[in-house]
Amino acid sequence: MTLEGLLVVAAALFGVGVYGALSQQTFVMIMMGLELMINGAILAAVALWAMSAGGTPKGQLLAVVAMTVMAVEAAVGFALIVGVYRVRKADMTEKLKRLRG
Amino acid sequence: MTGTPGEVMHAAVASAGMDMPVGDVTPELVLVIGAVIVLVFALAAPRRRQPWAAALALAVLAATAVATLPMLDGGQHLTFFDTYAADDVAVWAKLVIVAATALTVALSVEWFRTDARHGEYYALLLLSALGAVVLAGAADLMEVVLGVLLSSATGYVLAAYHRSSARSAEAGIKYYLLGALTNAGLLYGVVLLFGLAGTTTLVGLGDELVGADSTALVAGVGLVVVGLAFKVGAVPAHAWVPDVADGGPAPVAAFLTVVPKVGGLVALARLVVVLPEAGVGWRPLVALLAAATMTLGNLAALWQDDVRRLLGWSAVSQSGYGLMALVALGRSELAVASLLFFLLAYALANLAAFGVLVELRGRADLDAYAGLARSRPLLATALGLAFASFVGIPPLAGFAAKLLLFGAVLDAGYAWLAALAVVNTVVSLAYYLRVVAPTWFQPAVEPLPVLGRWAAMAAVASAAAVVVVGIAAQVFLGSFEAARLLPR
Amino acid sequence: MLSAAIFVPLVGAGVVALLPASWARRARPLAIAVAAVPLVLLLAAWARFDPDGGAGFQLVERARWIPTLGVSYAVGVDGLSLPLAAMSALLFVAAIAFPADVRGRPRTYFSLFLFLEAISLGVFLALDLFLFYVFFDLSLVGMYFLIAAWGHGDARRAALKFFLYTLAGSLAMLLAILGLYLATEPRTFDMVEIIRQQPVPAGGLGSALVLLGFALGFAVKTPIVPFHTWLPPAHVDAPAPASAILAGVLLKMGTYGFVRIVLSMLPATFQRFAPVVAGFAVASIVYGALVALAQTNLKRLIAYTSVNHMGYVMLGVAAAGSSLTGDGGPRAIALTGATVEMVAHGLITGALFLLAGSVWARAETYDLDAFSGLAARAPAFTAATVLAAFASLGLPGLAGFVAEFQVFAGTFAVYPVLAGIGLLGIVLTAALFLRMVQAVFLGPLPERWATWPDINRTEQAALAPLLALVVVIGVAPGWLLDVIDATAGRLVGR
Amino acid sequence: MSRSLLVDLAFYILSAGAVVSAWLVFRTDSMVRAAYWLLVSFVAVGGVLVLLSAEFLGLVLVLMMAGEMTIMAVFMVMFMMNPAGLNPMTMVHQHRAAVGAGLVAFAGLAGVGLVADFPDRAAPSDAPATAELGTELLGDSMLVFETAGVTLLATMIGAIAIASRRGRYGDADAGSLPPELEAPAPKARA
Amino acid sequence: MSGAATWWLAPLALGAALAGGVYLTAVLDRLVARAVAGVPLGVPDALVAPARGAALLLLSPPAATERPDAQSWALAPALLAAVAAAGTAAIPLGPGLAVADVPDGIVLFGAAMALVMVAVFLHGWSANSAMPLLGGYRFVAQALSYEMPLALVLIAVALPAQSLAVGDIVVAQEHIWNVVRQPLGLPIFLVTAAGLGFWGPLALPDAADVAGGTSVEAAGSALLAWRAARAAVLVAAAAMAAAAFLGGWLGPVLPGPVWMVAKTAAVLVAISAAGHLLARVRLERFVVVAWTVLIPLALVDVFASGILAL
Repeated sequence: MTLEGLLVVAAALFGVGVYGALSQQTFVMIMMGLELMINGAILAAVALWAMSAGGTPKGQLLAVVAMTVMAVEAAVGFALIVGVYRVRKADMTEKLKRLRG
Repeated sequence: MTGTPGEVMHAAVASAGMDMPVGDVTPELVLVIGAVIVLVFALAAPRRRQPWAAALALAVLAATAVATLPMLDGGQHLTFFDTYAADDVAVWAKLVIVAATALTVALSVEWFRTDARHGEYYALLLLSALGAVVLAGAADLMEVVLGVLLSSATGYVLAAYHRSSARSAEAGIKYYLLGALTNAGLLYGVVLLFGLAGTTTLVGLGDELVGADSTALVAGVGLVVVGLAFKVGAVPAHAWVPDVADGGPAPVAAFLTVVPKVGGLVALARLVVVLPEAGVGWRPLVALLAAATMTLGNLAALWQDDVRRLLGWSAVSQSGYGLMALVALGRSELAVASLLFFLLAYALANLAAFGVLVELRGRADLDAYAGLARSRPLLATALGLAFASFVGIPPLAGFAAKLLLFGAVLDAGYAWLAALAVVNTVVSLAYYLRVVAPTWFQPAVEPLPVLGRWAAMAAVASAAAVVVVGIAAQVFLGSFEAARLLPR
Repeated sequence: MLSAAIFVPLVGAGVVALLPASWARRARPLAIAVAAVPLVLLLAAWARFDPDGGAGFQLVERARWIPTLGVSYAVGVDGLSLPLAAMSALLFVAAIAFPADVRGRPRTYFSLFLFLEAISLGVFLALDLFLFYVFFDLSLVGMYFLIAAWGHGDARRAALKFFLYTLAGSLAMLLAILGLYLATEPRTFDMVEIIRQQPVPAGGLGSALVLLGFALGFAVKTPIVPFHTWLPPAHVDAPAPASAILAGVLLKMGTYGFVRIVLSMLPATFQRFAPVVAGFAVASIVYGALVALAQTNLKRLIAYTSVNHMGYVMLGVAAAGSSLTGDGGPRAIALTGATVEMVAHGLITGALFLLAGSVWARAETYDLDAFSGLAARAPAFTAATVLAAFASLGLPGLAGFVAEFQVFAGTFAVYPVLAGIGLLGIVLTAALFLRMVQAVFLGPLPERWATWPDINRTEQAALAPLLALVVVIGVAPGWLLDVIDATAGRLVGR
Repeated sequence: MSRSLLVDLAFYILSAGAVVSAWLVFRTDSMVRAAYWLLVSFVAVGGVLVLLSAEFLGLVLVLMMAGEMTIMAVFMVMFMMNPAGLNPMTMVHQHRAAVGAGLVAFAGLAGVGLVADFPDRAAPSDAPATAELGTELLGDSMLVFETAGVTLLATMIGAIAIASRRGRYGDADAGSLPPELEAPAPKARA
Repeated sequence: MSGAATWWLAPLALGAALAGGVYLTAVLDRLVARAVAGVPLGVPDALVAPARGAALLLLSPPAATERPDAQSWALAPALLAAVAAAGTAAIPLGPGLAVADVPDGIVLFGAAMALVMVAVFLHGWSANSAMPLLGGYRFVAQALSYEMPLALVLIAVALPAQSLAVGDIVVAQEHIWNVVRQPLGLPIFLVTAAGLGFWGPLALPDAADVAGGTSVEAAGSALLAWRAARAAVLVAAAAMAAAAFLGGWLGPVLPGPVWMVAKTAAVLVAISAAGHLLARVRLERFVVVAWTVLIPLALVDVFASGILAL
């Protein structure tokens, strides 16, 4: 288990997340991609904390902050989906074509 | 011991062993507590009393301003173990945010009158303003992330606040998707910087990043800059601005194009100055973003027939001008002053422009503005003043801002950026006049229906402030000149 | 006193704009009265002005404005600005008094004129670059609204073009001002101080860029070929009094800027590029005259003669700045000539455009082919037009001659070839004016103009002082030359 | 088998699991499975965190994501009108661009991980990580902690404001529209 | 944990303990049921009855639905058992006698219990049938409601110990048990434990009004596995209750592990009794009570113990 290996795994998670966030049409699936990106960030944070930053508690805290971001965005995302679903009866990005230009 | 009274006091407090300098975050505390009070009021008050929450919110903002003002001579220092800056830049940013939020509240009263959730809206508005305030003071990357998060999470909701409107919901979702994407990148960038420096405080970054690996540094800085560009509404994360301006509630659009920008630009400024220029060419990077932002915003605005989208794109291009100040940081004495003055001038002008839009009940149809100068001369004048300030016509506030910005980038050796800004300014005149000209030169028609007194007063007051601030620039510049941008 | 000349019309503009609707009919006399105040004040200033009195500016008034940036409110006059300011004030009174179709919005119309008067005087009187720029830029705004709201034809498009071009120029100038400003130590926008410091030494890219910025800004405003394309539509579509102001006052801001800023603050750099400027000036002279010759539209014709005349001014300025050492005599003469040309052109072209306004009011066309034989029908109109036209083509005994003679006399010593080519312009101008006079006033009177009314009392009263001055300057220019000469001499280092 | 070898083995298995299940999130036909593949990925990452002696963080990650992923699954099933969620649901747009962007992101960040020279300061293996985190939260980074708290509060207010249907005065949606362009009776004059 | 050679022993021991616990649960439940009903206990019969029932289920044919998600369906009971095992792993039977008495023991327990929700929803959903899915939904709502109080009371017991390790928490009760020190803790924990094991009043996901809920389509060995796994969750919860509130292995005369088993059994009896004595609650009511009563009470518990611990 090396730092390089950990960072490559983190990058892979982030990359898959990017793919998911950009390729999916369902909001919830897009959110999954976003969560995966943050998952990669958490892994990278802890890896750097353990292997590069000498175990300073700020590294752990950074991971906690990342989880906060994840939780907050999930909550707001779900709320927005509920809102959109209610007015639109739709949950596909393709149907969001009203605003453009 | 010598020093200003504020410094002495702070030193005394520090030596007294107080590790929780609560006094340094009084405005923030006032905002939090105020938001909760507004929320509780909203939950308890009967429906017809809901608009009173606006008055309550204004009181909270006034209290925040009162709490902020004494900090102007409070000795500029870092606080909370170097995670937060209590410097004049932060104080002024707070004042601008508070003023902009207060004007937004005034714009919102009549707009949301029929909404059953009238009260919670103001609580969210205060919390969103708090997010920008946190950004403006953040001296720690984690604080930056949380500031972005607080400001965004509330922003998404505000943009989608018309819960029965598909357009509003769509604006919120689009804002959210772009925000979540860039936030994830921001996080990863912060992680990389943390890995290099072993800390997240800006002080620590400034010390540790010298000689750090430049690959990781560039990647980290790039991701963080993109993350903050989202808040600022700058390329490459600008796409939400016209959507929110168009689909979101108009007062919210005014708010979201101003307040997060104030926080985001200050946060970005704070970050870039501690970066080692040898390791990462942040200056050309920011210059490039500024150039792309102002140009793209202008070109897109040029083709708009929809006033709301036009205002949105104009807000994008204005972000480009704001970024110019960052390019000059550390190279020109004018940089910090120009940033602050730009923020002030932009906030007022943008609120005036959106204020007129709100007062006209969010009317986006350009043709409907014909003859406005005769049917509603005050509104037409306010709109004209706001746009003239955007262009930088003297002696309005926008002119002094542009003068300072141009001076700063020239001073920093970025003459090409100044020249490009000039070209863009000329281009922008074309689309601003597309709106203003019909209001003056076409015959009057039936007066457009308006919203109400509060919105009209807010719009006119902002426009008047654009004039006053421009002429009385010294009042502000005298203080801006002495403002420090900690930790450098 | 000078401040009052700026602020009285400014306040007057606000008052007129906010007059109650029932007072709308009194807007015009009120505006004339207000507009006359600066004229009186400037005449008083003239009386107190001492042509040989010390170096620099007189009647200076100062106030702190933005000390942080080194910006102050400062006004004052010297032999260059005083005649221009006085001429502008006079022209404004005439333009405001001249009858015009206010399209039911008299209060806004007169308010804008008063606003523009304050701004224009501000440009000529300002002794602070910041203040100068503020007024310079605001002049665009005022003129934009005048053209767009009261113009005819495709007025809004013409106004937009005018605004865009001149704004681009003025922003380039802003950068140049900042370049100057950033080089000062301590930083200041004070013109007197900058002239003393000469902060940007010649040589190097920086000084060239600063010069380029100013040159662009002023060249668009003046305008010099090839930056003139905004001018014909703006003039043609503007209402006549606005055209008069545009040609008579606003164009002068460009040439005035060349002398006041470029020549005074960047003499060494200007000297490097003076031949280029002279080349452009000659191009303007010839091109303006040639194109004017081809016009069938009266107003467009006058507009192009403005390009031509501003070329004379620029030629004089270029000659004045062509050297830093040596005999200053010819260069001082050239500069004096250029200044007189500014004044004379203001009066003459102002009168011509006002007369064009009379034509429009009666015929709703500017087409030269539509007119003929008006001399018999309208003698006063004919006399005024012919006088102005002859003054414009440089007939001896009239103001234009004094100015052009001096310009060419001075320039021959420096750029003999260019001066020679420039003379060609005079010949062409003579030809085109003679042709115009012949076409409009001689020949048979067409049936449709059988009831052509001559210019009325008001029009005559507005035109009279302008034309009288044209004659006075032509016959006895001493009083004017005295004022200008000392300053011109100082500027070229004689 | 030595301990470090064991750790390495666990790391390889867990990280392969994390990445593969992450990929499967977007490759499965079933929404519930997608959500739970994502959970698997998180649990695997949690495992790696435990290997890195950040047990607390790893466990909290699992704790959080278990709830969140289930909610996601519920949402998916509810909003897709497909109760069992077993019908095929490949809904992908701009596939190539997305793959490209994902690859670029991966290559860039992995490149940074491989090429970049991060400081080489390993954490002391016997450090009381959780206690240190607690001390940090209530000490040096107190403000960060408190900001996070306020952010969560704001999120709750916002999410409820926008998502909950029933309000104090009946349907909360009522009147949540922008004002009509034509005012009923324009009284205020500007 | 003790060495490279014996690392495989730990899971084995855990499995054995859990299996014993599950069987014990079944036996106890039968006894409690009879006690509640007032009929003779019939201990010997109760001892073999679970085995008999299990054998019967094993022999009965498996059921099938139309297009189920077969893998998930098969996985769900295993997952439930696995998370129960993971939760139990953190709980020491005696001093140092735990599979993984890790420093973050109660977090491990909490994480494992959070995954219960995943297993149950998966079980309900994968059958591709309406009633199980309804059961799954119910459990999600139920679990989201008890999760917060559960976490809070566990934090409360960690405060006096200044540690998140379950062993340390037990040691900290040397002088006074947490059940006394934090009187609110155990009742709240028991409620959440019942919720965790969807037992008794909170057996909503598998309740009769949804025709058996998540397990309605299950039969035979699958049903047996599901029931056993659910019992394992109960065992884990009971063991945690014993360790966190009842002093764990602490007790006079008898060796520690015996005390631990006894206390766990006692908690199991209590939960089982509640199941037989109390009526099933309605989901909406439970949710409301959880959010408006349990969470505030749990918060009071945390604050009170925090102040006491200072």
